Amino acid sequence: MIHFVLLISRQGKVRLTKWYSPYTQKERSKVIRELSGVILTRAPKLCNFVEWRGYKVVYKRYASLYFCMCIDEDDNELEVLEIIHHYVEILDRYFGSVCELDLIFNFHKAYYILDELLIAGELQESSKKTVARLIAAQDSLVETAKEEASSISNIIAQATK
Amino acid sequence: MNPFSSGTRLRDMIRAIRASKTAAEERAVVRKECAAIRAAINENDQDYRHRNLAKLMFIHMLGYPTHFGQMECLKLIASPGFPEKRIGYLGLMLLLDERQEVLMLVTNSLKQDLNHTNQYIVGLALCALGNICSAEMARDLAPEVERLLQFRDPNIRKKAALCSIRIIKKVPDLAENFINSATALLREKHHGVLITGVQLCTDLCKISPEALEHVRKKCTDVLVRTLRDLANSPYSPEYDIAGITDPFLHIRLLKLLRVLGEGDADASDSMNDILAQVATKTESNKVAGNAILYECVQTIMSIEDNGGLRVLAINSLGRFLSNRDNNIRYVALNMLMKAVTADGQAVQRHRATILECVKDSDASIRKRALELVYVLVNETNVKPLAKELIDYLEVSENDFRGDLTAKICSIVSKFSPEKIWYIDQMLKVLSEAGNYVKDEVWHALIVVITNATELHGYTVRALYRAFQTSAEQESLVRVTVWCIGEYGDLLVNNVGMLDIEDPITVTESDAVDVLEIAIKRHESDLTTKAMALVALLKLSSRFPSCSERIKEIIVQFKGNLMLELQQRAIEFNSILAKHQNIRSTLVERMPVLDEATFIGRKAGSLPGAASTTTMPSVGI
Amino acid sequence: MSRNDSKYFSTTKKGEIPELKEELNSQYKDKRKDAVKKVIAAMTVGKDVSSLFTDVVNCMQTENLELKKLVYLYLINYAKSQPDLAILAVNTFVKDSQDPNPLIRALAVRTMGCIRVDKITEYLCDPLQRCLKDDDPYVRKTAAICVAKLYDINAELVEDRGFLDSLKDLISDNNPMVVANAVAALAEIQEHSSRPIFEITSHTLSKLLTALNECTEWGQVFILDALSRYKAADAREAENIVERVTPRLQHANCAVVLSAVKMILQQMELITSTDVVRNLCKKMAPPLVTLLSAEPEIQYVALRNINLIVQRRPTILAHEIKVFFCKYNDPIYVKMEKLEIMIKLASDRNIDQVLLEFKEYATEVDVDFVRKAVRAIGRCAIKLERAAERCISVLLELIKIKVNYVVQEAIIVIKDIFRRYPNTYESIIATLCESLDTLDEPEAKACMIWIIGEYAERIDNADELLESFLESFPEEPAQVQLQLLTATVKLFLKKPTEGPQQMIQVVLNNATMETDNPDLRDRAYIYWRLLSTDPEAAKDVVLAEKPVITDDSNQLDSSLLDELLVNIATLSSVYHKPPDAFVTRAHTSAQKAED
Amino acid sequence: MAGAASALFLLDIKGRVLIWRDYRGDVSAVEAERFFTKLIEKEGDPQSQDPVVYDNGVTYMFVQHSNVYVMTATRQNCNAASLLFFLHRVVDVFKHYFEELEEESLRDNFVVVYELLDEIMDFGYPQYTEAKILSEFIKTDAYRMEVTQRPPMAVTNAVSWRSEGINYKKNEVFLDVVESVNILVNSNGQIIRSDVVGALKMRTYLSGMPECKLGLNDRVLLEAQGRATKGKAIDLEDIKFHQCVRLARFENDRTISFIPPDGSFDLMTYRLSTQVKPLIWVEAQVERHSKSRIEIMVKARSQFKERSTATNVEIELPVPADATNPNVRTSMGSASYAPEKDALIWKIRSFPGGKEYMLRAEFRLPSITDEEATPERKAPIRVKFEIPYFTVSGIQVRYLKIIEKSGYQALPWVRYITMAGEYELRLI
Repeated sequence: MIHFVLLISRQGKVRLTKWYSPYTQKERSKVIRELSGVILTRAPKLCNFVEWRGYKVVYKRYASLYFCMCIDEDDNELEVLEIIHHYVEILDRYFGSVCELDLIFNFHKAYYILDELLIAGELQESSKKTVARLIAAQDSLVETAKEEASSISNIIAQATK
Repeated sequence: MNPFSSGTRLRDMIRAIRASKTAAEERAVVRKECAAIRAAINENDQDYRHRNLAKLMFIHMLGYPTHFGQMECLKLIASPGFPEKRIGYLGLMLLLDERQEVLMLVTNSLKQDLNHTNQYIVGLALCALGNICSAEMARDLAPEVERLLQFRDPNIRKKAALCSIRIIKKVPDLAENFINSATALLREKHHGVLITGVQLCTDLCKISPEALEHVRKKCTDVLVRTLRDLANSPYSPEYDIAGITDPFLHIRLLKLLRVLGEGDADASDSMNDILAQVATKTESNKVAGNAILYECVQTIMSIEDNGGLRVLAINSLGRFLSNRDNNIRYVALNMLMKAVTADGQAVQRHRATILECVKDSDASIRKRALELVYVLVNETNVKPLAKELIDYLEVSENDFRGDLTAKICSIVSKFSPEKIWYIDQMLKVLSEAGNYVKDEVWHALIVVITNATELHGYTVRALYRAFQTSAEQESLVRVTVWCIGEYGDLLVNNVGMLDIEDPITVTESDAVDVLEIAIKRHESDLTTKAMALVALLKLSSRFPSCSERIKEIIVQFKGNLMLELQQRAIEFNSILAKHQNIRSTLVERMPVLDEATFIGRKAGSLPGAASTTTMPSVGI
Repeated sequence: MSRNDSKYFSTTKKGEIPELKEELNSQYKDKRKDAVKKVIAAMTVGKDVSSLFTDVVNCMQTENLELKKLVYLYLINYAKSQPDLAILAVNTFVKDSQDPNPLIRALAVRTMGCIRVDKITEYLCDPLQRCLKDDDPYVRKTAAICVAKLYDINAELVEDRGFLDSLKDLISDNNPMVVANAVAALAEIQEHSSRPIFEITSHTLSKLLTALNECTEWGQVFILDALSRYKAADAREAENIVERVTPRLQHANCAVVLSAVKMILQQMELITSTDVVRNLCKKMAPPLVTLLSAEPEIQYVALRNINLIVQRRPTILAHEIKVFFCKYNDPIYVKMEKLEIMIKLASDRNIDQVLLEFKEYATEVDVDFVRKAVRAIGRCAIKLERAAERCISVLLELIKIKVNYVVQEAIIVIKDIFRRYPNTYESIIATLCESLDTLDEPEAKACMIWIIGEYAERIDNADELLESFLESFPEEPAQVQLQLLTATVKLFLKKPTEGPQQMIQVVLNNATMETDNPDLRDRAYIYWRLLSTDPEAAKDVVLAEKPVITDDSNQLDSSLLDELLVNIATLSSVYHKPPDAFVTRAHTSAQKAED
Repeated sequence: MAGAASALFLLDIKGRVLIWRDYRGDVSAVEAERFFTKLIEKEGDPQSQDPVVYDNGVTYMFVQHSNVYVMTATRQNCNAASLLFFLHRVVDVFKHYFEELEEESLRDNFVVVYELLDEIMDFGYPQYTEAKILSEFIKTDAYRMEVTQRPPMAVTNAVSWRSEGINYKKNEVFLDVVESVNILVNSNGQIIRSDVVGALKMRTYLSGMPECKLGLNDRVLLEAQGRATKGKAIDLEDIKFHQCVRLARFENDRTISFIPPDGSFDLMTYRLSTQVKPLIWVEAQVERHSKSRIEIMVKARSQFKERSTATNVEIELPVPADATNPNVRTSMGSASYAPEKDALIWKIRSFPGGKEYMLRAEFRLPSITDEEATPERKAPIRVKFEIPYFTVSGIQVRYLKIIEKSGYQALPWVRYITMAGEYELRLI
């Protein structure tokens, strides 16, 4: 099971955190501090796994961003690397050549996508296409609602002119 | 009029935060923003609720308190529209977790949304429930989720499946209720449903023996068939990763098969063929393929024995180990660890390579390899392996030394062919990394020393020498101090010389010097000093010539602030001053703790020694 | 990972090195300069540009000072990895060391000294010899330091080529900066040599004292530090020296002030006139106090030093305790040190105010600080007999708030108070016993157990209380086990009834058979033998009267204090440890010789 | 006791090396960086960490400025005071050069940074930190090396802080006497600390090498000269001089004589620890009406003579971090909520002596409390103010003589002002 997902920039800034197991706020920041200390300082050619407090953290660097997932000791590390990559590819497709700034200013979208990929720390969908389709459908629901709202307010505005 | 109501846009806030140069600057921006949000909340501002929550999520991610915004999530969830609910649920999952009381307030909304006509809203509710529900909520909402396992849309079914996992983990009693609907998912074609269904069944089997039995009986064949179809499936662009169709599904199927095969020969038998196929046919030059192989090997090693398959598996691990990719090597070490119990001999063949991994530049690999070496050591190979590890100790990084010394000591004590070798190795470790050695280790060493009567002289002399060069290693100092106290007489008279030893000249006063240094050194800790006091008492009896000097040293500690030192000094001083007649009785050689019985008792195999004690009882 | 992941989130540049190589060999000056800048930029961000060595060195012969400096910088960085190529630079170095521009002469010799490559070092000797006698003081001051560099690389060479004498000559240089750097270099060389190289005679002393008035603030520090090793012949000379140094107390640079304080304290040891001493103490107090308005980092060093100074000369700051009261914005490390000094300066006169402060601190939020404040109250009780009662009542007030760590900290100090004032405050034991089951720290537990054993005869249910710990005996840390052992023995000796007898049997068994801790076993066997051979003697031994403890918890032992006072302002005084406890590289060249 | 730094590091906020200079080759950047990032990570807030730390044979000392750490490493028994003070001077030098010392300015100017690191320290010994003089021969301009640079005389001169040949059309000196009142009042309303720190801040625009002599109403001096001192003279307790002042001369006959640097500098600072009556007294009463509503009532009183007036008075009143919507009324001035300081800030533009003003504020707290919140620190009330034309000590500049061989007349201008320094009143 994936206990949490972290996205940390090379500068140590947190870009996304998702906790599937309960951690207090204090523990969370301690975890982040500890792990960014370990992971950010690891040399490039080393393996993508660190053992940590009886768990394993699988991480992968994409340019300036580190994607990290904490899993149980007997989970399949190699598969988790694939899951990370799966997520990255979906992000890339969604944002169209994704960059760190996309994830900063549209952090909520990164979360929405993650929620279509993982629930309860387990993989939900192996088709990138399906994820993309589900996100698109929900985005358009939001768009429609917005348009309706603005047309209503337009109507009101017109009426009260 | 509230001065903050003009709220900035989310984007602008993020910009302002990013523009901060220091933590203090960032804190100031965030606090101002939070104050504005509190004001808006207080005014029940609906237009910007959505935006304010988004801001709070960002702020929360940076680690600032956002408790005052929790109720906003609930309000958004309770509103009718999808956009509000979407952000509301996201906020709920980020700002709250299962332990907050506030969470209970959302149960009703969740229940309504699970029954909503809009399937996306149902999806949101399932996702939130699956990610953060508490046991109480799990109980309340389990029937809804179970029902949704049969929902018309597969995307809801898969969410419900994962949500069920959370529910049965929180409340294992509920597992039974899910067995039937869960196994039904195994016959689906939709990959998402299949993946989540297999996962749900795996977790069910782990939690409930009943489920395990059921799935094993009813589903093994289906699963084998599904895996075979998958492994032989033609190229399918939607699920293809590096030429393999849906490795995620592969892996989950293999995992469930492992659970089913473990301890059941029939089930194991029925999956042999497909495992063999996966193990031989899977492409191994990409991560995805290796991930499958890795999982497959694990399954082969875990299910009931089939000689041929195991050989196949261990061979592929050998290939893994010689791979240049560190990830693959790491995983191989991990697997070899599991293979040791199944086939130790086969793993021994890779010993040299594994030993090299202990010295790898990658801490993760080092750690794995060390664990593995540890289980590979036996009576025949302990000498060369211990030497390698001790040699490496000198150049190893400080961070690694704690682990390394613990393992070396454990190996050495477990398999040492003779005591003198054990003692020699331990002295090397203590002199090199005595500050990293844990208490159990030097305690155990003293037990061994005391049991080796013929080596007492040899040991105390070796320690005396080691102390001259490595007096900064605390645990070495302690062992030295203890042995000099106990065997000081053997030290000064070169008693029990071994052929391999050079005689040394140590006077009684030299021996007392060691204790005095140990007790007066600024760096010595309380234990070392306290031990030195006892050793001094012993020597005052063994070396009458130094008795006066020792008394003077002891007296200095009578007013010591440390309780333990003061108490000892007072007692010992009183013995030396007023009860000379019993002194030698008090400090005669200490009864030896019998190694075998003590270790046995520690492991719990022997009953307590209270009744078998040979000591005098307190006769009063 | 054969897939090309770099396509995500990234912008990569390729072929940087070949491109730079081309630019470095450009025919245009400006382009070459830009290229060297780029090389240095790459070096700065940690890229390996050592492969461009020859190309960069080729740019060295230039009139352009900025470019020259950059090339030199490059050389300092990479010469070690390319010693054979580094030789290429020697000619230019030697030439530059004779340049008409003093800036370039100094630069050349300064840089050569930084290149720790033997071959280069050989070529350094002649230019260095010349520069030590240069007309320009800027070059001489640089050369002076360079002798120390050379000594660090090759001590023998320095001695053989007579650099030490040239360096000593510079002490009489007419330029104060040159004098100061020569002093720094000599002091360092002396440190690493067993032979007397830099001995301060009364003649050099007066030269240095003169230079002191004129050189830069940093130079003043070198000189004062070197002079603090000087042993004056008699009280008179000491007074004279002090008189020349006291004006430094008025310097705005706090390092100058602290070094001056160090010197004065050293000389004061010789001064016999109490008037003079008193007067000096009076003079030193204000500058020491003023150090507390410096930046927090400086305050920290000052406080660590003041801690030492008041141990030797308690009167200096006796009336200044208020300046050590903590301010809201003081960093925690400053607050912790201030507390230490407040304890040292607490007296019957100011204790009420001090207690109010401690009480305030004990309700703060920083756990370590709160603990220290609680402990401080106890330590004041131990120190000031007449105030003990007031201190203890404050402790009791704090215990009543029932914050777990406050209670535990209080118990730890109260056991010392009991030992300091026997038979005075034992009435509070009952209150302490109330919190027995909340103790979870070994030290507090051990102390509480000790209290129960020590006062077993006054605690009605002492046996019950101790018994409650026995079950977990095997799991307790050694510290607690040892106290339990002793306390049970005491209980048994005081109340030799059936209950305690059973308890002692259990404890002795546990401490001998069920543990492999040799120290615990020794303790137990000695008790066991004692009890079974001669119970009367046992009483006499175990319950022997204790001396009342004194308040030296805070005092360093006097030989260590002496050593630390010589080292005022240095790291040794910050760590409160002698230099050899942490200095790890005293003798590079000596070591090399051994290897 | 000899000892010098092994290297000097400029690190970013996460502890990674931006630029460093290796002076001795015995501490590597990797080693230092690894240690320091660990330290930051462990402590979370490095400001709570001792500024002198030992690790594995190396001592690290550091100061923080903006988003940069300036750090030295050493393996020897260095002069810690000197090196830490030096680090602060390094910050000053960089600030002089780049306006702001921050990560970006270091990156943008790395060439100059390297040049400076080469000049201000040699082999780990601090050498020269007069920014103004340094900038005469280490320049940031693009065209800087057109003329061959030489070391300015000042670098090695006894007068190391001033270059020759300075010329002004109009020769002027501005002298500000600034006194800061520091006060600490405990929660019982007792004044537990109070002192005054004064500074003579000078700005000189003088040609050539002017000799200056400053006369104060210093009791020691006036008594030595046998003048009547009644009422006018003052006792200056601890005087610190800028390095330009001849200390030995002052020790001899209390004359303050010097050749000033060009531009602005602090000529001297002094301290007075006599108890002063708090110039502005503040009392606050806090009432919790329910779990979610709090009221504070504050009284502020000026306790100086009526003919003086405090200006720009700012009273900072601490409020809980999650307070909402403070509702404030004041009898004078205006108050605003400053969430970035967790405080309510009451500003009174002009506060004449002998007056009393009131403030009453009410605010709400959220219904959901932060379960994990650590208890909040008890912040004190803090006060800022300025009182022009007034000094607590009564210090007076009797004369400032300027003599230069060219014989020009220079005009000295003197101003006096008192302001709040660390002015804290602890709340109950």
